[in-house]
Amino acid sequence: MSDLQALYTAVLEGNAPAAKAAVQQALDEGVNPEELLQKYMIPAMDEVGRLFEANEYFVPELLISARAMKGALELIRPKLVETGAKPVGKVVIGTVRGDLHDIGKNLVAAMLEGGGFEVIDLGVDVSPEKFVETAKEKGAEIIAMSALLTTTMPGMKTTVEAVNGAGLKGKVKTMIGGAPVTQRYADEIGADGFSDNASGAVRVARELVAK
Amino acid sequence: MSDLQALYTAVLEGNAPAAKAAVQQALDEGVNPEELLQKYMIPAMDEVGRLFEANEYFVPELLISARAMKGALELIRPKLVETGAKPVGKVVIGTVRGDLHDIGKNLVAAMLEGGGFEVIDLGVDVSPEKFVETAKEKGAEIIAMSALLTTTMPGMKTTVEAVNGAGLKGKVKTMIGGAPVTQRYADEIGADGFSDNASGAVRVARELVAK
Amino acid sequence: MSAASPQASGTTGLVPAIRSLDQFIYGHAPKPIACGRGVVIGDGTVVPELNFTLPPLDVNVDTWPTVRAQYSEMIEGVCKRAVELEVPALLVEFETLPPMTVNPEWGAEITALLAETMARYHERHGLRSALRLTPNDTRDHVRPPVMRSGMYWDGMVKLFRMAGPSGADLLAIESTGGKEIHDEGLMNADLETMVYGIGVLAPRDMKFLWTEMVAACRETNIVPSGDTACGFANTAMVLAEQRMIPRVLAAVARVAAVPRSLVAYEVGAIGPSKDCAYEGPYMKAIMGVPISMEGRSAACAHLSAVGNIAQAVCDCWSNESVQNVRLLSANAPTVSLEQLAYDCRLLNVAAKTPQGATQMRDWLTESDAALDPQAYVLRPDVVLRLAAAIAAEPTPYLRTRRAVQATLQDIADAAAKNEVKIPANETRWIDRFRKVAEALPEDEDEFITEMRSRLADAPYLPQEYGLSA
Amino acid sequence: MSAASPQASGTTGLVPAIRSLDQFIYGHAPKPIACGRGVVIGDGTVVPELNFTLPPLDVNVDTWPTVRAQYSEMIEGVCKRAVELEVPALLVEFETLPPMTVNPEWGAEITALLAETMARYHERHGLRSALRLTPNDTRDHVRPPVMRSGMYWDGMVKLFRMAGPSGADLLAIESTGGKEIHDEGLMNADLETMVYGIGVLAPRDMKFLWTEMVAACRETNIVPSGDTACGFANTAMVLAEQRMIPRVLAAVARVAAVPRSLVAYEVGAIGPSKDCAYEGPYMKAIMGVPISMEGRSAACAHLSAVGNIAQAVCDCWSNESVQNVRLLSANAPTVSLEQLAYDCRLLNVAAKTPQGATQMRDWLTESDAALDPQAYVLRPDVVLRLAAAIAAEPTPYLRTRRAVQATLQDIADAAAKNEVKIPANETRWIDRFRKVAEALPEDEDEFITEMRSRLADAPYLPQEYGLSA
Ligand SMILES: [Zn+2]
Ligand SMILES: [Zn+2]
Ligand SMILES: [Zn+2]
Repeated sequence: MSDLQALYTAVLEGNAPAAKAAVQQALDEGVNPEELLQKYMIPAMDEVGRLFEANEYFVPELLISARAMKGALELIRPKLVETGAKPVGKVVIGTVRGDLHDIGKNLVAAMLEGGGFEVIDLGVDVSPEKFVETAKEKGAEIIAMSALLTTTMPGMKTTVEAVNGAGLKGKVKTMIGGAPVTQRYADEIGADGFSDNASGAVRVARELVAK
Repeated sequence: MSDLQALYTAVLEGNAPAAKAAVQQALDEGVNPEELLQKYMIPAMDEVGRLFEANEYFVPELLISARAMKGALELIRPKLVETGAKPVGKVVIGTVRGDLHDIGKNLVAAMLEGGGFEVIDLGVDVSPEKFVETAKEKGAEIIAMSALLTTTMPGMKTTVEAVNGAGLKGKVKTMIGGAPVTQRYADEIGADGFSDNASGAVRVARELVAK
Repeated sequence: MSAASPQASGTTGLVPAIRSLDQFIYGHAPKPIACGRGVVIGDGTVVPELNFTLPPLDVNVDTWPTVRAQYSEMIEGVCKRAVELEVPALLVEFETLPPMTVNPEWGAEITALLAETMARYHERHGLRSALRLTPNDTRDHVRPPVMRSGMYWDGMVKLFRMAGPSGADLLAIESTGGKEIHDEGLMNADLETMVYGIGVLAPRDMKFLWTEMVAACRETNIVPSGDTACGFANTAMVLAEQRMIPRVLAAVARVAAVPRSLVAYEVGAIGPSKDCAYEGPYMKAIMGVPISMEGRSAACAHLSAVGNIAQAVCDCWSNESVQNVRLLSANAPTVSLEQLAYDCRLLNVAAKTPQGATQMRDWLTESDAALDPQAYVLRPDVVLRLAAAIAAEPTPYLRTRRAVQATLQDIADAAAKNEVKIPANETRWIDRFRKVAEALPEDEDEFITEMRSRLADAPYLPQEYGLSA
Repeated sequence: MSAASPQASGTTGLVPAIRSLDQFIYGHAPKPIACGRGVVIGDGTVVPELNFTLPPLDVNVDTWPTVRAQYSEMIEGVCKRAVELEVPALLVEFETLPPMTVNPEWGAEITALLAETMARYHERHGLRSALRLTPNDTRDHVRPPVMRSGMYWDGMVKLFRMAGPSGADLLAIESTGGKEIHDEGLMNADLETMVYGIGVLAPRDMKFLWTEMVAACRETNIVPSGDTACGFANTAMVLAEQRMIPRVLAAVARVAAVPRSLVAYEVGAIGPSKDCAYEGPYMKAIMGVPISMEGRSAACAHLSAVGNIAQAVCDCWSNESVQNVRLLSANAPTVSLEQLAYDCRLLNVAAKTPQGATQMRDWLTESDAALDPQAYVLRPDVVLRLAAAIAAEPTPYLRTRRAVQATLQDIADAAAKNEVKIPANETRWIDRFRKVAEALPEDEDEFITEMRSRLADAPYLPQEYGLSA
């Protein structure tokens, strides 16, 4: 019988090979993939997020855990589909038009992947049209936008308007973040979600998908 | 023959009794009141404004000149009416709603009076309705608003809207000033004039009346 | 003597608490104050005092949730950064907006919100802090102002009493009694009228108001801190900065405010004085109370000619006020906190030796003192000299008269010795002012009679100052 | 040696220009610079450097009149206040926005607008001033960045040549070559990747870029000033401030940036260094050039852990950048100017005696040095020690390797002696980093080969750095 606690620990410590091995063994032994995900892997990532928010983990540690999680998820995802379990969700992510900062955006993308989301990363300097088209084309539930400049923040508003203009209001949720962005700004432009840090962004994305 | 240069000097130096005496003598001698005003009194006030802007005069000196001017004007005004000369103009002035600062407003009021305007001072904390009603009732050409707080500046916008809403656009001109107010803000809210100092305000008011 | 004469200390002069320059340094006051969660002021460490206010936003029932959210964002940002920068202690000033004094429940609600956040940061992160509540003086919302009754006064009194129970640790005010007359004097550079406003009317109002405030603080066990002649001397400072009135007049207005602000301490306030009370060094010298000051790091609120010298003998160091606007790095209150924290660090490091503190004080002084008469009158040695002269007089009026006379004399002497630069367009004013100052009568009743007749039409109510109607 | 190795100084080490702590003080640099309208930098007086930028506003043909009006408002406000505060001289930095580099005519137009206003204030009010133009490095507007050709590069080169004729007195840049790799390293706390980005790629780009910039400056008779590792070390600083990466890593990133930023001076730049280059003290120590620094009065742009210590050996003192938003007192650029003016006054007053300058420097240092490793590596004695070690190496790569090794060693020693506080959650990282640092090969080619294979999929183009494609 496989030691599932080892899976939890492997994700928590960012040990990708160990995480994969633990998942593979469990699957081979017929453990329910949904159980692996909900009882071990997601709780491990939640703990990683907690450690980060408590200032014990730094971003590099977040990232290696997210990578271990991602690797393990790749093994599980086909099985989940077989059992008819609903996938966590799809996110189109990018830094808004005119803005070339990508560190924060990359971090959120990695964390979302670690959180089980399928992530389509459009890079930097992304136009509102590009966000909307891609979300449509890929059937994404969420558009996640980043901006590091107060001068480029209006691109978030324009994108939210483009989502609504395309008749996708409520179908495609928008979430925003970045140094100058605040919850107040999110409310003002009608964005559905906001987070001021990467591990919080995963929580927000989950809530948006659950709505 | 009266020495009209003495009238100029009396206004410039803020010598109210001398200014009145010079005007009275000139009127008694049949000098055209329009000439007194245009050739001596207004140029004297212009020079006062110049000295202020060149940092040679301070506000107290502006005020005593304005008072000398006002006294002299009281003697001239009836004669001007007789000759059918157009009065300089009427201004309704006040500090906007929620704002209790009156120093700047009082100064502009005094300067406008010195500049020959008839001034109706509504005091501080003046509502948009009060500005518009008074301007209608008194047939004023200008509403002049002051605000010292960024929090009360929106009262200027509301008043401009109230003027337009009352169908007075173009008939009653609006002008604004006060520490946080800028030309950009004036443009933004559609105010007709702006000045960042009291002697400039007289110039602006003259231009607005001339339009 | 007028029956309504307000001095608490009777009819004799005061002996200044600080008489030697060696003892006149920042961080140390003869009468330190302990308050809030572990804060001590004036006992060796300069403490940052942070003040913030709303961005342009109407305060009403509809916007109330936004108002709360704004204050919440501000206090969280400030406390978080204060912990990160390891400030020795944090003083926060909450100055209400007029609707929060007219409806004192609103003022109390924000006070509680701030106090709860500060208590949480103390508990979790050990952040020492104290909250100073400064209700507005709303009595001039009617014109002419009604000082001793009516809905505005009632709202203020109610908030004084709610301060402590809501979580405030100190109570302060920027009171305005006499300002309506002083304003007239300032605009006309009419020194007599200014003296009547600040030396006759204002002290009477201070005595009335502060007796009430001290009682409220004693009942609710909080610190009656101090007042400021902001509406008088800072109005003058701003007008001088805009070149509307002579700088010399603003310097005189500052020192003339001293007797008026002293009244609060005479009837029981114990400090720290209000940040924007640049007359603070005089309060410290005469009464020994710790003082809060503001200067270069309050440029967000006022430009000034005393950016460094204002710091020379401070005990708290403040940003005066900043709106919650977003700057490139963070919200403006957090930015201010950071600047104050570094300013205080530098002062406190230098003060590890007594020679270090006096050296730093002297550099801060030399930086500004010779460039502007308003800076000159904050020079610590000048403060001690003028403070002694003022304190020697027995009543607020006589102190004000003496303040005006002595300041003009001192500035004229300093200008002659090139110790302070007087702009060319101001020299003629000094003589004019001196003539008026020297002619002020010694007898207060005589002065009152004269001024009441001169100002018969002025927009004020003498009976609101305890004078006959 | 790699054929593409970029050092200009050949294969030998450098002898630092400053080797004694007594000579390492603010306001004085071994090689002062005269520029603009009567400005001298590094010859005894610290000068304020003011930078400003637009509030949120699209820059395009339609908004161009507003853009011009904004800059006009900013420069007028700043010059007016500089005159009022009698600053000894004013340095203004104009950092273009990307559309103004892509369309260099726009950048030149604003440059001319600023220069004309500054010239007018010089003429009418005697305000000494110089204008520093900092075009953006727009080469990363395509990903992966194209460094040596294409429309972005062409726009930059054109603006370099238009700077002087438009009225700029100095040319600077915040160049980004190698940042795309360094970012990856930072996020993963991967020191090897960071060293490859900043120690191998960046110096090659610096040599290419600065050779071009120096030529442009010589042709147009303006000062080639300096560069900053902002995109590297300040990114690290901000991430550390947000607790995303260890502070120790940010400290290492700072010192590791030194060899890269040195390249500009080796190929002909003469300073002052850029304000946000906190590696400036190392430039001053090694090359003797004057430096611009920013700290507490740049809190509007960055929160930081080096608010006071950053000032310890500065020659210009800057606000980094502030948007033209309205504060209670004035527009934010005017507020910044006021704060810088008072900061500089204090430094310059203290420096009237040599002992005063070292005393003030030491207080500024002591204020921050022990609280954060990023502050520690700016301690003047630490700077001199590490600078000597770095300069002794012959090539940028070897200097970077040495910088990383020596900094980690020094921080570990200092932590052991309680000279610097390392947060508990970071101690485990020091050992991890030291292992990686010690394993860096001495042979640059060997390192390049290893890293190219490790980073085969990374988003950068080796040939854009003179490496084989
Ligand atoms: Zn105040
Ligand atoms: Zn205040
Ligand atoms: Zn930078």
